[in-house]
Amino acid sequence: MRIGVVTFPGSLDDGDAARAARIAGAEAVRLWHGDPELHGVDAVVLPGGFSYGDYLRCGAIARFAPVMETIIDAARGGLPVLGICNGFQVLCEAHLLPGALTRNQHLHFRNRDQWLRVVSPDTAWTNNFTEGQEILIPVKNGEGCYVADAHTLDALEAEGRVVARYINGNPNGSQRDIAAITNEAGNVVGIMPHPEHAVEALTGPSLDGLGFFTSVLRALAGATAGGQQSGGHQ
Amino acid sequence: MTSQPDTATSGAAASPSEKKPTGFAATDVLINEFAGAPDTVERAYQTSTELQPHTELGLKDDEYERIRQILGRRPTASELAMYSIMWSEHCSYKSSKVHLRQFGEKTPQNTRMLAGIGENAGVVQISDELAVTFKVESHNHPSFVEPYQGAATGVGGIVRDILAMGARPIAVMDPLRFGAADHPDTARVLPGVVAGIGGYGNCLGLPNIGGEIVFDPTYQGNPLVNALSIGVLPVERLQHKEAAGVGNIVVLLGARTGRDGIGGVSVLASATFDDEAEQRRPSVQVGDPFMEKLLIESCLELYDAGLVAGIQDLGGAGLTCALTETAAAAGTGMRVWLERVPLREASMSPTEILASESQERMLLIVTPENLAPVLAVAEKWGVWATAIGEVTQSEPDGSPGRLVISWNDHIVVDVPPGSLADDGPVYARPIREPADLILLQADKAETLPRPATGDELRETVLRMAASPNLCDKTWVTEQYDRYVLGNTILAQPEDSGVLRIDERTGLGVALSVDGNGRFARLDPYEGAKLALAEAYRNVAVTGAEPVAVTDCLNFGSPEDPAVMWQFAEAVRGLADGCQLLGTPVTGGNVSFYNQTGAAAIHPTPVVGVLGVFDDVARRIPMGFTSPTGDGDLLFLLGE
Amino acid sequence: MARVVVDVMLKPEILDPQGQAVANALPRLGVTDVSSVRIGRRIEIEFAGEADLDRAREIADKLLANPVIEDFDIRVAEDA
Amino acid sequence: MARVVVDVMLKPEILDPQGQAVANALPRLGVTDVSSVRIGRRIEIEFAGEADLDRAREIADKLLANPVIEDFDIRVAEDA
Ligand SMILES: Nc1ncnc2c1ncn2[C@@H]1O[C@H](COP(=O)(O)OP(=O)(O)O)[C@@H](O)[C@H]1O
Repeated sequence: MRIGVVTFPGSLDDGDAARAARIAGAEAVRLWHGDPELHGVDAVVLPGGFSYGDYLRCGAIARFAPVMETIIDAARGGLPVLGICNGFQVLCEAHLLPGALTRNQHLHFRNRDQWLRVVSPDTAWTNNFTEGQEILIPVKNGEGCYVADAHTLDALEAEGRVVARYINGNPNGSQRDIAAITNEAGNVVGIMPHPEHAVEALTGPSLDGLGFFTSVLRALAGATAGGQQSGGHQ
Repeated sequence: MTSQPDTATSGAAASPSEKKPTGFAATDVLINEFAGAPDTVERAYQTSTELQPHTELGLKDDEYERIRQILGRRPTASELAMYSIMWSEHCSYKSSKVHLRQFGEKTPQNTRMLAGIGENAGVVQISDELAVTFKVESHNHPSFVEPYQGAATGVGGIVRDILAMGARPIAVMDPLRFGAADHPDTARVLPGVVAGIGGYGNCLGLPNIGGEIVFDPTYQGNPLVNALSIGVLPVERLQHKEAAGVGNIVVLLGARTGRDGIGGVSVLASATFDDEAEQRRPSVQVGDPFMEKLLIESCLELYDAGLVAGIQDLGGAGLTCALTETAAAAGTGMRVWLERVPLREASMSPTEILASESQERMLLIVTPENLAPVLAVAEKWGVWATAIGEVTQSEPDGSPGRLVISWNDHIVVDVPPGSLADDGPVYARPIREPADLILLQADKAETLPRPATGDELRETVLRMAASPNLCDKTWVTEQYDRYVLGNTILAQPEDSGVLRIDERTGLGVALSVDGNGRFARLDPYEGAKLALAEAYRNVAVTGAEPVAVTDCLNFGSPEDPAVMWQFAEAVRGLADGCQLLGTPVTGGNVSFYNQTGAAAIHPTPVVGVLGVFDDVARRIPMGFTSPTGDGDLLFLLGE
Repeated sequence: MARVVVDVMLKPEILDPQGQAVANALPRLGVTDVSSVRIGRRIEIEFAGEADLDRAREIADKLLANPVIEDFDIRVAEDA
Repeated sequence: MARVVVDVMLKPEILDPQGQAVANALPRLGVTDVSSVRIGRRIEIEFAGEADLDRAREIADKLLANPVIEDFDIRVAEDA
């Protein structure tokens, strides 16, 4: 399975996302913002960082990159896409996910190890978790406060599209403690904390982040098995 | 829009009254034009008796005389500015040079060192294939004037030093000193500095793996913002600054040049100013970490493609420093067309272009056939790259070539580059032990009251735990990304930062920075040794083998013999300590003039020690390893 | 209720990386006739009673603008 | 050369922590009659030729403001 990781000018956690994909057993394929081709990848990660310096609004400029036009179409067609931190912001700016990410309420960048509760394992990126599972993943952002109007928030909850919530403290003031959401189809997930930084005992606070990457491999294997001939199992 | 200069300047008065005078507007004397044309070499010959504002630019009478001797005429306005910058304390190390020599003389021979003092940063080999480069530098004065941008550009500057050696920067650290924690101005300076370091480092994608935060009233009017960066490179990618190869092209890479910090860093960091200068502040530099990130990626791509013959970062002294140092290092000459420099403001004078401290720029020397591919890489990353000059021959008699700079067909500079870069004045400043030292030392710690009962002991422990210098630093460190790049093995609150360098082998490094101004005030010789010992221990306890040292020496005015004595003692202490431990000083930085009025800060040598791991899996964190600590045995080592 | 608007802009000689990033992005949106973009802050101060321009100026000077790198401009909002 | 100014403000129902932080700091400066502070962006777009309001509106709509959380207002600058 090939997981594409996009590099925008100013992407920072792209190498880490690629490493996490590899550790999970996938082939990591680096995608360049200026190249509209997806090079046959089976899933895409929009990594963390400060694309275009995060100037104006985080993700606002990255959304117009040539690669994004292809990704937006492919995502509407079912391609699994995970946006981490800045990637989440790009997905919201691209209107693949509702709402917006705004300045942390305490106005500071915050980096800490954060507990989350997985609320919905029914997405391409979380099916290896159990509902209610508590996981420990680093959070690091300055603009991670998720906001949307009450109607949107209610709809997200009603449709089971809140994927994870902050527990034991909300690091940025996100509404309803939202840490991750998904689109209607469950193939596009945006998450503020950084699963790619919890994939190795030496460098992360846990190995919980690996679940996001193994989930998509499972989803893809399932899709291939169900769709055409049986694909390789992970 | 309509600006409001009167209200804007009165804002300065809103800051505390002991605010450091923030410099004269060197720009006032730098914009020197005559009927629309700049001051040219030709004109300098014709008007040899014209009075020049050398004192305003920080040059002493005899220094100015020497410049006239070197040139055989009066300098042009641009040349005068260049000498003032390059001969400033900050750039020439004129007061510290005679002392710093000890680092070379006393250093034990060391086969790991690939580049040492005098380079942009020291380079230490850590395996057959890999080397690391690291250095700590100060950005004290700019950070007091404008805490956010001052600290941010401090990080940016040290990162470019690392980049210039051919390395990919992989982490930063930030030893900081502020005034009293409860002083109102600390509430202005500290949050800005921390946000600036985080804002720049986080946006560059460099994990922050440690630092220091010390509060002491001695730093009230003069906080210390030191920044350390470390980078890694394949041994064969080591870069040099020499502008070698006659006919090679001089390329300016990165941001456009603006009126940033003209007369800023170098002059500002090289003198004390009187209060009338208060209103005429130098314009500050604003950092653009996004541009720096693009600059890093493009330089690394250029190195890997073998397209660079020489490279130098543009730091506090801008183009002036980069042009003269690259030319002087090679002994070649250089011809530069200044009107080719991409500007943010078209109206800039040649002198301003030469003195600008605009951030996020590098100077490259490339062969003519590599020019096109170099420009293509720059274009790919979206950074400006412009051929502004070429390397020229040395003189017919074999002596070094000349640096000739024109601006729209006017020759505004014609100098021997070595006279700026290497042959600046050197002073053996008078030194005298501070008069109050005997009194200070007589006031022994043994005379302090000791807790005698359990309750008193409890009270003492609580007071210590609550003191700003010992309390939890999370408020600061949480603003720094320590995870990015995925190789941080240990970071705050550990004693050292530990980084994995090679994922396959586990090869890694440990880094710690420490300093103690109070110890150094009591005894600068021992204080410097203690700072070294502390950093060395911090590295050793993580399981790494300490191999190299960098330092940032923060002191008051070198023109004060008591400060100069402190400096001399601290350098002697650090050099002796390094000799004893067998670890070389590979580079560092001197920051003088850290004082408010006549009162100098505590002498504050900050020492960074680098250690090497063959496998970071062996790192030893400071906490108990089992969650409860049950069954762990505790030992106290040493006396 | 009265509203005072404070516009805070970087001084002209100060680098504006934000504006620059936006300007650089415009060609991708098909916009080519923009020569520069500068980005500052717009601050709306709502007074409980009368709009107090002097007060607002003091607030702007001490809190809203950084006089080292920014200029500001202040006025009572027409529409408040 | 002509300048268009775009003011981008958070929608009233969106929390503005920065504005609130400023509002909370005011009593310490002795200012007690301010009921609220909102902080937004002021963007100055310099056109090489004529000020093109429609163009500017398009830029604002696509890039400068995020309609999910922000409103914008656009005009040709008087003083340009
Ligand atoms: N300015 C700073 N930047 C980054 N890390 C810092 C800074 N100040 C302190 N730290 C880190 O916080 C931790 C605790 O600091 P400190 O209380 O000074 O510890 P110690 O006394 O053991 O040096 C250390 O890991 C140190 O590296």
